[in-house]
Amino acid sequence: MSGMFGFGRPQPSSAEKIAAAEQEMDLVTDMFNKLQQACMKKCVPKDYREGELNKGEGVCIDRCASKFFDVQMKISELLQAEAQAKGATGGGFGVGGL
Amino acid sequence: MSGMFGFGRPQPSSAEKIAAAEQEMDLVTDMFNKLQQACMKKCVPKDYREGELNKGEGVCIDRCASKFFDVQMKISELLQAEAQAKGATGGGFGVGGL
Amino acid sequence: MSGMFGFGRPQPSSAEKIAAAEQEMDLVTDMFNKLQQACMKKCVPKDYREGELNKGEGVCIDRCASKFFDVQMKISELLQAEAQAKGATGGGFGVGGL
Amino acid sequence: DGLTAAEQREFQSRMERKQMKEFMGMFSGLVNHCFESCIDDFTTKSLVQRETGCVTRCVKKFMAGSERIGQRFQEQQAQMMQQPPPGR
Amino acid sequence: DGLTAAEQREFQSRMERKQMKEFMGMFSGLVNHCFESCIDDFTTKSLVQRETGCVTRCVKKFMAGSERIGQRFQEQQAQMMQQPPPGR
Amino acid sequence: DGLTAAEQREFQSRMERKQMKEFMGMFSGLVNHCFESCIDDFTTKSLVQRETGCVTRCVKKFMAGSERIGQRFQEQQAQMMQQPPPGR
Repeated sequence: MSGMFGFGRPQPSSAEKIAAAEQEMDLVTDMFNKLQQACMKKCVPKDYREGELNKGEGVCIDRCASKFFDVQMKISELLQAEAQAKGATGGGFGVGGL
Repeated sequence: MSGMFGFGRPQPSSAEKIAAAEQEMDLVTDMFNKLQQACMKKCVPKDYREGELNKGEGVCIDRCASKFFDVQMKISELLQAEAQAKGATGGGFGVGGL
Repeated sequence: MSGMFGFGRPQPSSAEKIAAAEQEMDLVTDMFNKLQQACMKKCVPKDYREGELNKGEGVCIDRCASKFFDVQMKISELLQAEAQAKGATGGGFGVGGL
Repeated sequence: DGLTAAEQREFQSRMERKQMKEFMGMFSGLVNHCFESCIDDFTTKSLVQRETGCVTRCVKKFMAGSERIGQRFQEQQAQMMQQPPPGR
Repeated sequence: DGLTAAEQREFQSRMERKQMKEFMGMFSGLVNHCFESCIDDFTTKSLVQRETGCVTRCVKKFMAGSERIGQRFQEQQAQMMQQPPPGR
Repeated sequence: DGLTAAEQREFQSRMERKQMKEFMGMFSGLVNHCFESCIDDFTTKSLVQRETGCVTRCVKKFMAGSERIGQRFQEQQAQMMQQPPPGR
Protein backbone atom coordinates (compact mmCIF):
# COMPACT_ATOMS: atom_id res chain seq x y z
CA MET A 1 0.00 0.00 0.00
CA SER A 2 2.72 2.48 0.82
CA GLY A 3 6.39 2.86 1.43
CA MET A 4 7.83 3.28 -2.06
CA PHE A 5 11.27 3.41 -0.61
CA GLY A 6 10.37 1.74 2.59
CA PHE A 7 10.49 4.86 4.66
CA GLY A 8 7.44 6.79 5.65
CA ARG A 9 3.98 6.78 4.17
CA PRO A 10 4.29 9.01 1.12
CA GLN A 11 0.90 10.68 1.60
CA PRO A 12 -2.12 8.46 0.99
CA SER A 13 -2.17 9.09 -2.74
CA SER A 14 -5.22 10.75 -4.18
CA ALA A 15 -5.96 7.60 -6.17
CA GLU A 16 -6.16 5.80 -2.86
CA LYS A 17 -8.36 8.44 -1.31
CA ILE A 18 -10.71 8.15 -4.26
CA ALA A 19 -10.77 4.37 -3.98
CA ALA A 20 -11.63 4.55 -0.28
CA ALA A 21 -14.42 7.05 -0.89
CA GLU A 22 -15.81 4.86 -3.63
CA GLN A 23 -15.80 1.79 -1.42
CA GLU A 24 -17.71 3.58 1.24
CA MET A 25 -20.28 4.69 -1.31
CA ASP A 26 -20.56 1.10 -2.48
CA LEU A 27 -21.25 -0.17 1.02
CA VAL A 28 -23.90 2.47 1.60
CA THR A 29 -25.57 1.63 -1.71
CA ASP A 30 -25.44 -2.08 -1.00
CA MET A 31 -26.96 -1.58 2.43
CA PHE A 32 -29.70 0.63 1.04
CA ASN A 33 -30.59 -2.00 -1.54
CA LYS A 34 -30.63 -4.80 1.02
CA LEU A 35 -32.76 -2.71 3.37
CA GLN A 36 -35.22 -1.87 0.64
CA GLN A 37 -35.54 -5.45 -0.54
CA ALA A 38 -35.93 -6.79 2.97
CA CYS A 39 -38.53 -4.26 4.05
CA MET A 40 -40.54 -4.40 0.85
CA LYS A 41 -40.65 -8.16 1.32
CA LYS A 42 -41.67 -7.95 4.96
CA CYS A 43 -44.18 -5.11 4.62
CA VAL A 44 -45.68 -5.03 1.13
CA PRO A 45 -47.75 -7.93 -0.25
CA LYS A 46 -46.73 -8.91 -3.76
CA ASP A 47 -50.14 -8.98 -5.35
CA TYR A 48 -50.16 -5.25 -6.09
CA ARG A 49 -53.87 -4.69 -5.95
CA GLU A 50 -53.25 -1.00 -5.31
CA GLY A 51 -50.50 1.38 -6.37
CA GLU A 52 -50.33 3.50 -3.22
CA LEU A 53 -48.53 2.57 -0.05
CA ASN A 54 -51.33 2.31 2.46
CA LYS A 55 -50.92 3.56 5.98
CA GLY A 56 -50.17 0.18 7.52
CA GLU A 57 -47.49 -0.50 4.95
CA GLY A 58 -45.89 2.88 5.53
CA VAL A 59 -45.73 2.41 9.27
CA CYS A 60 -44.38 -1.10 8.80
CA ILE A 61 -41.63 0.24 6.53
CA ASP A 62 -40.62 2.86 9.08
CA ARG A 63 -40.32 0.28 11.84
CA CYS A 64 -38.65 -2.22 9.55
CA ALA A 65 -36.00 0.33 8.57
CA SER A 66 -35.44 1.20 12.21
CA LYS A 67 -34.96 -2.44 13.14
CA PHE A 68 -32.67 -2.97 10.19
CA PHE A 69 -30.39 -0.21 11.47
CA ASP A 70 -30.48 -1.77 14.94
CA VAL A 71 -29.45 -5.13 13.55
CA GLN A 72 -26.63 -3.49 11.62
CA MET A 73 -25.40 -1.77 14.73
CA LYS A 74 -25.73 -4.89 16.85
CA ILE A 75 -23.78 -7.03 14.39
CA SER A 76 -21.13 -4.36 14.00
CA GLU A 77 -20.66 -4.40 17.79
CA LEU A 78 -20.52 -8.20 17.89
CA LEU A 79 -17.86 -8.31 15.21
CA GLN A 80 -15.81 -5.62 16.92
CA ALA A 81 -16.03 -7.43 20.23
CA GLU A 82 -14.93 -10.64 18.59
CA ALA A 83 -12.03 -8.95 16.82
CA GLN A 84 -10.88 -7.52 20.14
CA ALA A 85 -11.25 -10.89 21.87
CA LYS A 86 -9.03 -12.39 19.21
CA GLY A 87 -6.52 -9.72 20.12
CA ALA A 88 -6.58 -8.00 16.79
CA THR A 89 -3.88 -5.36 17.13
CA GLY A 90 -4.43 -1.80 16.08
CA GLY A 91 -7.55 0.25 15.77
CA GLY A 92 -9.51 -2.78 14.74
CA PHE A 93 -11.86 -3.22 11.89
CA GLY A 94 -15.62 -3.00 12.09
CA VAL A 95 -17.47 -0.94 9.62
CA GLY A 96 -17.05 2.59 10.88
CA GLY A 97 -19.80 3.58 13.21
CA LEU A 98 -22.33 1.25 11.66
CA MET B 1 -5.87 9.53 -17.58
CA SER B 2 -7.18 12.33 -19.76
CA GLY B 3 -7.26 16.06 -19.78
CA MET B 4 -3.55 16.10 -19.14
CA PHE B 5 -3.38 19.85 -19.01
CA GLY B 6 -6.73 20.45 -17.43
CA PHE B 7 -8.08 23.12 -19.73
CA GLY B 8 -11.34 22.61 -21.53
CA ARG B 9 -13.25 19.39 -21.94
CA PRO B 10 -11.04 17.82 -24.57
CA GLN B 11 -13.51 15.63 -26.50
CA PRO B 12 -15.33 12.88 -24.59
CA SER B 13 -12.12 10.97 -24.10
CA SER B 14 -11.78 7.51 -25.52
CA ALA B 15 -11.43 6.16 -22.01
CA GLU B 16 -14.89 7.56 -21.36
CA LYS B 17 -16.27 6.09 -24.55
CA ILE B 18 -14.90 2.72 -23.51
CA ALA B 19 -16.43 3.03 -20.07
CA ALA B 20 -19.82 3.84 -21.55
CA ALA B 21 -19.66 0.88 -23.93
CA GLU B 22 -18.71 -1.39 -21.07
CA GLN B 23 -21.60 -0.20 -18.95
CA GLU B 24 -24.03 -0.92 -21.70
CA MET B 25 -22.61 -4.43 -22.07
CA ASP B 26 -22.99 -4.91 -18.33
CA LEU B 27 -26.65 -3.95 -18.40
CA VAL B 28 -27.34 -6.29 -21.30
CA THR B 29 -25.57 -9.15 -19.52
CA ASP B 30 -27.38 -8.45 -16.29
CA MET B 31 -30.73 -8.40 -18.06
CA PHE B 32 -29.96 -11.62 -19.87
CA ASN B 33 -29.09 -13.33 -16.61
CA LYS B 34 -32.22 -12.07 -14.88
CA LEU B 35 -34.35 -13.14 -17.83
CA GLN B 36 -32.82 -16.58 -17.88
CA GLN B 37 -33.21 -17.10 -14.16
CA ALA B 38 -36.79 -15.86 -14.14
CA CYS B 39 -37.92 -17.93 -17.11
CA MET B 40 -36.13 -21.11 -16.03
CA LYS B 41 -37.88 -20.72 -12.71
CA LYS B 42 -41.28 -20.09 -14.23
CA CYS B 43 -41.07 -22.73 -16.98
CA VAL B 44 -38.76 -25.58 -15.97
CA PRO B 45 -39.47 -27.80 -12.95
CA LYS B 46 -36.45 -28.30 -10.73
CA ASP B 47 -36.56 -32.07 -10.41
CA TYR B 48 -34.68 -32.64 -13.65
CA ARG B 49 -36.15 -35.98 -14.54
CA GLU B 50 -35.14 -35.44 -18.15
CA GLY B 51 -32.25 -33.58 -19.78
CA GLU B 52 -34.09 -32.24 -22.82
CA LEU B 53 -36.32 -29.20 -22.91
CA ASN B 54 -39.68 -30.66 -23.78
CA LYS B 55 -42.03 -28.88 -26.12
CA GLY B 56 -44.18 -27.31 -23.44
CA GLU B 57 -41.14 -25.92 -21.68
CA GLY B 58 -39.76 -24.50 -24.92
CA VAL B 59 -43.01 -22.72 -25.75
CA CYS B 60 -43.25 -21.43 -22.20
CA ILE B 61 -39.73 -20.01 -22.43
CA ASP B 62 -40.53 -18.21 -25.68
CA ARG B 63 -43.60 -16.58 -24.19
CA CYS B 64 -41.85 -15.85 -20.95
CA ALA B 65 -39.02 -14.07 -22.76
CA SER B 66 -41.52 -12.10 -24.78
CA LYS B 67 -43.37 -10.97 -21.67
CA PHE B 68 -40.11 -10.13 -19.96
CA PHE B 69 -39.25 -7.74 -22.78
CA ASP B 70 -42.72 -6.23 -22.55
CA VAL B 71 -42.30 -5.63 -18.83
CA GLN B 72 -38.92 -4.03 -19.46
CA MET B 73 -40.40 -1.72 -22.04
CA LYS B 74 -43.39 -0.88 -19.87
CA ILE B 75 -41.27 -0.01 -16.87
CA SER B 76 -38.89 2.02 -19.00
CA GLU B 77 -41.86 4.07 -20.24
CA LEU B 78 -43.21 4.53 -16.72
CA LEU B 79 -39.86 5.78 -15.46
CA GLN B 80 -39.49 8.17 -18.38
CA ALA B 81 -42.99 9.51 -17.85
CA GLU B 82 -42.28 10.05 -14.20
CA ALA B 83 -38.98 11.78 -14.93
CA GLN B 84 -40.77 14.13 -17.30
CA ALA B 85 -43.54 14.78 -14.80
CA LYS B 86 -40.91 15.77 -12.29
CA GLY B 87 -39.67 18.21 -14.88
CA ALA B 88 -36.31 16.61 -15.29
CA THR B 89 -34.50 18.97 -17.60
CA GLY B 90 -32.66 17.77 -20.65
CA GLY B 91 -33.01 14.60 -22.63
CA GLY B 92 -34.10 12.71 -19.57
CA PHE B 93 -32.91 9.43 -18.30
CA GLY B 94 -34.51 6.09 -18.94
CA VAL B 95 -32.51 3.28 -20.30
CA GLY B 96 -32.26 4.00 -23.99
CA GLY B 97 -35.07 2.44 -25.95
CA LEU B 98 -35.54 -0.41 -23.51
CA MET C 1 -1.87 1.78 -20.07
CA SER C 2 0.63 -0.58 -21.64
CA GLY C 3 2.22 -1.12 -24.97
CA MET C 4 2.83 2.61 -25.17
CA PHE C 5 4.30 2.45 -28.64
CA GLY C 6 1.96 -0.14 -30.06
CA PHE C 7 4.42 -2.42 -31.81
CA GLY C 8 4.53 -6.10 -30.93
CA ARG C 9 2.87 -7.75 -27.98
CA PRO C 10 5.29 -6.60 -25.35
CA GLN C 11 5.17 -9.54 -22.92
CA PRO C 12 1.84 -10.30 -21.27
CA SER C 13 2.04 -7.05 -19.40
CA SER C 14 2.19 -7.06 -15.66
CA ALA C 15 -1.12 -5.21 -15.60
CA GLU C 16 -2.60 -8.20 -17.39
CA LYS C 17 -0.99 -10.66 -15.02
CA ILE C 18 -2.45 -8.74 -12.12
CA ALA C 19 -5.87 -8.72 -13.73
CA ALA C 20 -5.76 -12.49 -14.24
CA ALA C 21 -4.72 -13.12 -10.64
CA GLU C 22 -7.52 -10.88 -9.44
CA GLN C 23 -10.09 -12.70 -11.52
CA GLU C 24 -9.05 -16.01 -10.09
CA MET C 25 -9.36 -14.61 -6.58
CA ASP C 26 -12.82 -13.34 -7.45
CA LEU C 27 -13.97 -16.75 -8.63
CA VAL C 28 -12.64 -18.42 -5.49
CA THR C 29 -14.39 -15.86 -3.31
CA ASP C 30 -17.61 -16.19 -5.22
CA MET C 31 -17.51 -19.97 -4.94
CA PHE C 32 -16.81 -19.79 -1.23
CA ASN C 33 -19.77 -17.50 -0.70
CA LYS C 34 -22.10 -19.69 -2.75
CA LEU C 35 -20.90 -22.79 -0.88
CA GLN C 36 -21.42 -21.16 2.46
CA GLN C 37 -24.87 -19.90 1.62
CA ALA C 38 -25.96 -23.22 0.15
CA CYS C 39 -24.68 -25.33 3.04
CA MET C 40 -25.93 -23.03 5.77
CA LYS C 41 -29.33 -23.22 4.10
CA LYS C 42 -29.26 -26.99 3.77
CA CYS C 43 -27.78 -27.77 7.22
CA VAL C 44 -28.65 -25.03 9.70
CA PRO C 45 -32.26 -24.24 10.67
CA LYS C 46 -33.02 -20.53 10.61
CA ASP C 47 -34.67 -20.24 14.00
CA TYR C 48 -31.37 -19.84 15.85
CA ARG C 49 -32.41 -21.29 19.14
CA GLU C 50 -28.78 -21.96 19.98
CA GLY C 51 -25.55 -20.19 19.05
CA GLU C 52 -23.30 -23.22 18.72
CA LEU C 53 -23.10 -25.49 15.72
CA ASN C 54 -24.29 -28.80 17.09
CA LYS C 55 -22.68 -32.06 16.05
CA GLY C 56 -25.28 -32.98 13.47
CA GLU C 57 -24.99 -29.58 11.81
CA GLY C 58 -21.20 -29.83 11.72
CA VAL C 59 -21.24 -33.24 10.08
CA CYS C 60 -23.88 -32.06 7.62
CA ILE C 61 -21.72 -29.07 6.68
CA ASP C 62 -18.70 -31.30 6.06
CA ARG C 63 -20.65 -33.57 3.75
CA CYS C 64 -22.39 -30.66 2.10
CA ALA C 65 -19.06 -29.01 1.30
CA SER C 66 -17.72 -32.29 -0.06
CA LYS C 67 -20.73 -32.71 -2.34
CA PHE C 68 -20.50 -29.11 -3.45
CA PHE C 69 -16.94 -29.71 -4.63
CA ASP C 70 -18.07 -32.86 -6.42
CA VAL C 71 -20.80 -30.94 -8.23
CA GLN C 72 -18.30 -28.27 -9.20
CA MET C 73 -15.96 -30.89 -10.60
CA LYS C 74 -18.73 -32.74 -12.39
CA ILE C 75 -20.05 -29.60 -14.06
CA SER C 76 -16.56 -28.52 -15.02
CA GLU C 77 -16.06 -31.87 -16.75
CA LEU C 78 -19.40 -31.64 -18.52
CA LEU C 79 -18.62 -28.16 -19.84
CA GLN C 80 -15.18 -29.24 -21.01
CA ALA C 81 -16.62 -32.28 -22.75
CA GLU C 82 -19.19 -30.13 -24.46
CA ALA C 83 -16.59 -27.58 -25.53
CA GLN C 84 -14.53 -30.38 -27.07
CA ALA C 85 -17.57 -31.89 -28.77
CA LYS C 86 -18.21 -28.51 -30.34
CA GLY C 87 -14.68 -28.70 -31.66
CA ALA C 88 -13.44 -25.75 -29.69
CA THR C 89 -9.88 -25.34 -30.90
CA GLY C 90 -6.99 -24.89 -28.53
CA GLY C 91 -6.60 -25.84 -24.93
CA GLY C 92 -10.28 -25.30 -24.34
CA PHE C 93 -12.00 -23.40 -21.65
CA GLY C 94 -13.37 -24.88 -18.48
CA VAL C 95 -12.38 -23.41 -15.21
CA GLY C 96 -8.89 -24.75 -14.60
CA GLY C 97 -8.90 -27.94 -12.61
CA LEU C 98 -12.18 -27.18 -10.90
CA ASP D 1 -8.61 19.05 -1.64
CA GLY D 2 -5.27 18.10 -3.00
CA LEU D 3 -6.60 16.75 -6.28
CA THR D 4 -5.30 18.13 -9.52
CA ALA D 5 -7.80 19.27 -12.10
CA ALA D 6 -7.29 16.10 -14.09
CA GLU D 7 -7.85 13.96 -11.04
CA GLN D 8 -11.00 15.85 -10.15
CA ARG D 9 -12.33 15.31 -13.61
CA GLU D 10 -11.49 11.62 -13.43
CA PHE D 11 -13.18 11.36 -10.03
CA GLN D 12 -16.28 13.07 -11.25
CA SER D 13 -16.51 10.88 -14.28
CA ARG D 14 -16.21 7.78 -12.08
CA MET D 15 -18.96 9.05 -9.82
CA GLU D 16 -21.17 9.57 -12.84
CA ARG D 17 -20.49 6.04 -13.99
CA LYS D 18 -21.27 4.78 -10.53
CA GLN D 19 -24.58 6.61 -10.47
CA MET D 20 -25.42 5.27 -13.87
CA LYS D 21 -24.58 1.80 -12.62
CA GLU D 22 -26.79 2.27 -9.59
CA PHE D 23 -29.63 3.46 -11.74
CA MET D 24 -29.21 0.45 -13.98
CA GLY D 25 -29.10 -1.86 -10.99
CA MET D 26 -32.30 -0.30 -9.68
CA PHE D 27 -33.93 -0.64 -13.09
CA SER D 28 -32.99 -4.27 -13.52
CA GLY D 29 -34.03 -5.09 -9.95
CA LEU D 30 -37.38 -3.42 -10.53
CA VAL D 31 -37.99 -5.30 -13.76
CA ASN D 32 -37.07 -8.54 -12.06
CA HIS D 33 -39.26 -7.92 -9.03
CA CYS D 34 -42.35 -6.80 -10.91
CA PHE D 35 -41.99 -9.56 -13.48
CA GLU D 36 -41.73 -12.16 -10.72
CA SER D 37 -44.70 -10.70 -8.88
CA CYS D 38 -47.06 -10.02 -11.76
CA ILE D 39 -46.43 -12.49 -14.58
CA ASP D 40 -47.62 -16.06 -14.22
CA ASP D 41 -49.66 -16.78 -17.28
CA PHE D 42 -47.76 -18.27 -20.19
CA THR D 43 -50.68 -19.09 -22.43
CA THR D 44 -50.17 -15.82 -24.29
CA LYS D 45 -47.15 -14.12 -25.82
CA SER D 46 -48.10 -10.55 -24.89
CA LEU D 47 -49.03 -9.04 -21.59
CA VAL D 48 -52.70 -9.29 -20.75
CA GLN D 49 -54.48 -6.31 -19.21
CA ARG D 50 -54.34 -7.69 -15.70
CA GLU D 51 -50.58 -8.08 -15.95
CA THR D 52 -50.02 -4.59 -17.32
CA GLY D 53 -52.06 -3.13 -14.48
CA CYS D 54 -50.15 -5.13 -11.92
CA VAL D 55 -46.80 -3.97 -13.32
CA THR D 56 -47.93 -0.35 -13.24
CA ARG D 57 -49.02 -0.59 -9.61
CA CYS D 58 -45.88 -2.54 -8.74
CA VAL D 59 -43.65 0.23 -10.09
CA LYS D 60 -45.68 2.92 -8.36
CA LYS D 61 -45.59 1.14 -5.04
CA PHE D 62 -41.93 0.31 -5.37
CA MET D 63 -41.10 3.95 -5.99
CA ALA D 64 -43.21 5.08 -3.05
CA GLY D 65 -41.57 2.51 -0.78
CA SER D 66 -38.18 3.43 -2.08
CA GLU D 67 -38.73 7.09 -1.35
CA ARG D 68 -39.95 6.40 2.16
CA ILE D 69 -37.04 4.10 2.90
CA GLY D 70 -34.70 6.69 1.45
CA GLN D 71 -35.99 9.25 3.95
CA ARG D 72 -35.45 6.91 6.90
CA PHE D 73 -32.04 6.07 5.52
CA GLN D 74 -30.98 9.70 5.31
CA GLU D 75 -32.23 10.49 8.78
CA GLN D 76 -30.23 7.62 10.12
CA GLN D 77 -27.09 8.61 8.23
CA ALA D 78 -27.41 12.14 9.56
CA GLN D 79 -27.87 10.86 13.09
CA MET D 80 -24.81 8.65 12.77
CA MET D 81 -22.71 11.59 11.72
CA GLN D 82 -23.50 13.34 14.98
CA GLN D 83 -22.79 10.47 17.31
CA PRO D 84 -19.20 9.36 17.42
CA PRO D 85 -18.87 5.59 16.85
CA PRO D 86 -19.32 3.63 20.09
CA GLY D 87 -16.38 2.23 21.96
CA ARG D 88 -13.59 4.39 20.68
CA ASP E 1 -12.72 4.94 -34.31
CA GLY E 2 -10.36 7.39 -32.80
CA LEU E 3 -8.61 4.93 -30.54
CA THR E 4 -4.86 4.64 -30.62
CA ALA E 5 -3.32 1.20 -31.00
CA ALA E 6 -2.50 1.08 -27.31
CA GLU E 7 -6.04 2.02 -26.40
CA GLN E 8 -7.47 -0.61 -28.72
CA ARG E 9 -5.31 -3.24 -27.11
CA GLU E 10 -6.38 -2.11 -23.66
CA PHE E 11 -10.02 -2.19 -24.73
CA GLN E 12 -9.70 -5.67 -26.17
CA SER E 13 -8.01 -6.97 -23.08
CA ARG E 14 -10.80 -5.54 -20.93
CA MET E 15 -13.40 -7.17 -23.10
CA GLU E 16 -11.63 -10.50 -22.74
CA ARG E 17 -11.58 -10.09 -18.99
CA LYS E 18 -15.25 -9.23 -19.05
CA GLN E 19 -16.08 -12.33 -21.07
CA MET E 20 -14.06 -14.46 -18.70
CA LYS E 21 -15.94 -12.88 -15.84
CA GLU E 22 -19.26 -13.62 -17.49
CA PHE E 23 -18.24 -17.20 -18.10
CA MET E 24 -17.23 -17.54 -14.47
CA GLY E 25 -20.49 -16.01 -13.36
CA MET E 26 -22.38 -18.47 -15.53
CA PHE E 27 -20.35 -21.36 -14.15
CA SER E 28 -20.84 -20.40 -10.55
CA GLY E 29 -24.55 -19.77 -11.10
CA LEU E 30 -24.91 -23.16 -12.74
CA VAL E 31 -23.11 -24.94 -9.90
CA ASN E 32 -25.28 -23.14 -7.41
CA HIS E 33 -28.54 -23.87 -9.20
CA CYS E 34 -27.87 -27.56 -9.87
CA PHE E 35 -26.52 -28.11 -6.37
CA GLU E 36 -29.62 -26.51 -4.88
CA SER E 37 -31.93 -28.53 -7.11
CA CYS E 38 -30.27 -31.93 -6.96
CA ILE E 39 -28.50 -32.38 -3.63
CA ASP E 40 -30.52 -33.01 -0.52
CA ASP E 41 -29.07 -36.12 1.04
CA PHE E 42 -26.35 -35.51 3.59
CA THR E 43 -25.98 -39.03 4.90
CA THR E 44 -23.09 -39.60 2.51
CA LYS E 45 -19.94 -37.66 1.72
CA SER E 46 -19.87 -38.37 -2.02
CA LEU E 47 -22.52 -37.93 -4.66
CA VAL E 48 -24.84 -40.88 -5.02
CA GLN E 49 -25.84 -42.05 -8.49
CA ARG E 50 -29.20 -40.34 -8.41
CA GLU E 51 -27.56 -37.02 -7.64
CA THR E 52 -24.95 -37.35 -10.37
CA GLY E 53 -27.69 -38.12 -12.87
CA CYS E 54 -29.73 -35.15 -11.74
CA VAL E 55 -26.75 -32.80 -12.06
CA THR E 56 -26.03 -34.05 -15.57
CA ARG E 57 -29.61 -33.49 -16.68
CA CYS E 58 -29.68 -30.13 -14.89
CA VAL E 59 -26.66 -28.89 -16.83
CA LYS E 60 -28.04 -30.20 -20.11
CA LYS E 61 -31.38 -28.56 -19.60
CA PHE E 62 -29.86 -25.33 -18.40
CA MET E 63 -27.72 -25.13 -21.52
CA ALA E 64 -30.68 -25.89 -23.76
CA GLY E 65 -32.79 -23.27 -22.00
CA SER E 66 -29.95 -20.79 -22.14
CA GLU E 67 -29.52 -21.28 -25.86
CA ARG E 68 -33.22 -20.83 -26.52
CA ILE E 69 -33.41 -17.72 -24.40
CA GLY E 70 -30.30 -16.43 -26.13
CA GLN E 71 -32.06 -16.73 -29.49
CA ARG E 72 -35.10 -14.80 -28.29
CA PHE E 73 -32.80 -12.23 -26.73
CA GLN E 74 -30.90 -11.65 -29.96
CA GLU E 75 -34.08 -11.36 -32.00
CA GLN E 76 -35.35 -8.78 -29.59
CA GLN E 77 -32.10 -6.81 -29.61
CA ALA E 78 -32.11 -6.82 -33.41
CA GLN E 79 -35.71 -5.62 -33.46
CA MET E 80 -34.92 -2.83 -31.03
CA MET E 81 -32.12 -1.60 -33.26
CA GLN E 82 -34.59 -1.06 -36.10
CA GLN E 83 -37.26 0.76 -34.13
CA PRO E 84 -36.26 4.13 -32.83
CA PRO E 85 -37.00 4.44 -29.12
CA PRO E 86 -40.60 5.48 -28.46
CA GLY E 87 -41.45 9.04 -27.61
CA ARG E 88 -38.48 10.90 -29.00
CA ASP F 1 8.28 -11.40 -10.44
CA GLY F 2 8.88 -8.78 -13.04
CA LEU F 3 6.84 -6.10 -11.32
CA THR F 4 8.35 -2.72 -10.71
CA ALA F 5 8.16 -1.25 -7.23
CA ALA F 6 5.31 1.01 -8.29
CA GLU F 7 3.40 -1.90 -9.79
CA GLN F 8 3.87 -3.97 -6.66
CA ARG F 9 2.55 -1.15 -4.62
CA GLU F 10 -0.45 -0.81 -6.90
CA PHE F 11 -1.09 -4.56 -6.74
CA GLN F 12 -0.93 -4.65 -2.98
CA SER F 13 -3.25 -1.72 -2.65
CA ARG F 14 -5.76 -3.41 -4.96
CA MET F 15 -5.59 -6.58 -2.89
CA GLU F 16 -6.30 -4.59 0.24
CA ARG F 17 -9.27 -2.96 -1.42
CA LYS F 18 -10.47 -6.36 -2.52
CA GLN F 19 -10.21 -7.72 1.02
CA MET F 20 -12.06 -4.73 2.34
CA LYS F 21 -14.71 -5.32 -0.27
CA GLU F 22 -14.99 -8.96 0.71
CA PHE F 23 -15.30 -8.03 4.35
CA MET F 24 -18.02 -5.55 3.51
CA GLY F 25 -19.79 -8.15 1.41
CA MET F 26 -19.65 -10.59 4.30
CA PHE F 27 -20.94 -7.94 6.69
CA SER F 28 -23.84 -6.94 4.51
CA GLY F 29 -24.71 -10.58 3.79
CA LEU F 30 -24.68 -11.33 7.50
CA VAL F 31 -26.92 -8.38 8.33
CA ASN F 32 -29.29 -9.41 5.58
CA HIS F 33 -29.43 -13.05 6.62
CA CYS F 34 -29.88 -12.46 10.34
CA PHE F 35 -32.42 -9.73 9.76
CA GLU F 36 -34.43 -12.01 7.48
CA SER F 37 -34.23 -14.88 9.94
CA CYS F 38 -34.85 -13.06 13.21
CA ILE F 39 -37.05 -10.03 12.61
CA ASP F 40 -40.73 -10.51 11.95
CA ASP F 41 -42.49 -8.29 14.41
CA PHE F 42 -43.28 -4.80 13.20
CA THR F 43 -45.45 -3.67 16.08
CA THR F 44 -42.43 -2.02 17.69
CA LYS F 45 -39.76 0.34 16.43
CA SER F 46 -36.86 -1.11 18.40
CA LEU F 47 -35.60 -4.66 18.68
CA VAL F 48 -37.32 -6.70 21.35
CA GLN F 49 -35.26 -8.98 23.55
CA ARG F 50 -36.14 -12.11 21.64
CA GLU F 51 -34.93 -10.54 18.42
CA THR F 52 -31.66 -9.31 19.91
CA GLY F 53 -30.98 -12.79 21.26
CA CYS F 54 -31.75 -14.37 17.92
CA VAL F 55 -29.42 -11.99 16.10
CA THR F 56 -26.61 -12.75 18.55
CA ARG F 57 -26.98 -16.49 18.08
CA CYS F 58 -27.34 -16.06 14.34
CA VAL F 59 -24.02 -14.23 14.12
CA LYS F 60 -22.31 -16.76 16.35
CA LYS F 61 -23.57 -19.70 14.37
CA PHE F 62 -22.80 -18.05 11.07
CA MET F 63 -19.21 -17.45 12.16
CA ALA F 64 -18.85 -21.02 13.37
CA GLY F 65 -20.28 -22.38 10.15
CA SER F 66 -18.12 -20.04 8.13
CA GLU F 67 -14.99 -21.20 9.91
CA ARG F 68 -15.83 -24.85 9.41
CA ILE F 69 -16.61 -24.35 5.75
CA GLY F 70 -13.38 -22.38 5.41
CA GLN F 71 -11.42 -25.36 6.71
CA ARG F 72 -13.04 -27.75 4.24
CA PHE F 73 -12.46 -25.22 1.50
CA GLN F 74 -8.77 -24.90 2.24
CA GLU F 75 -8.29 -28.64 2.40
CA GLN F 76 -9.92 -28.98 -0.94
CA GLN F 77 -7.87 -26.18 -2.50
CA ALA F 78 -4.68 -27.80 -1.17
CA GLN F 79 -5.73 -31.16 -2.58
CA MET F 80 -6.47 -29.62 -5.96
CA MET F 81 -3.00 -28.11 -6.11
CA GLN F 82 -1.47 -31.58 -5.87
CA GLN F 83 -3.60 -33.27 -8.49
CA PRO F 84 -3.08 -32.02 -12.03
CA PRO F 85 -6.36 -31.11 -13.67
CA PRO F 86 -8.07 -34.12 -15.24
CA GLY F 87 -7.91 -34.79 -18.96
CA ARG F 88 -4.87 -32.76 -19.93
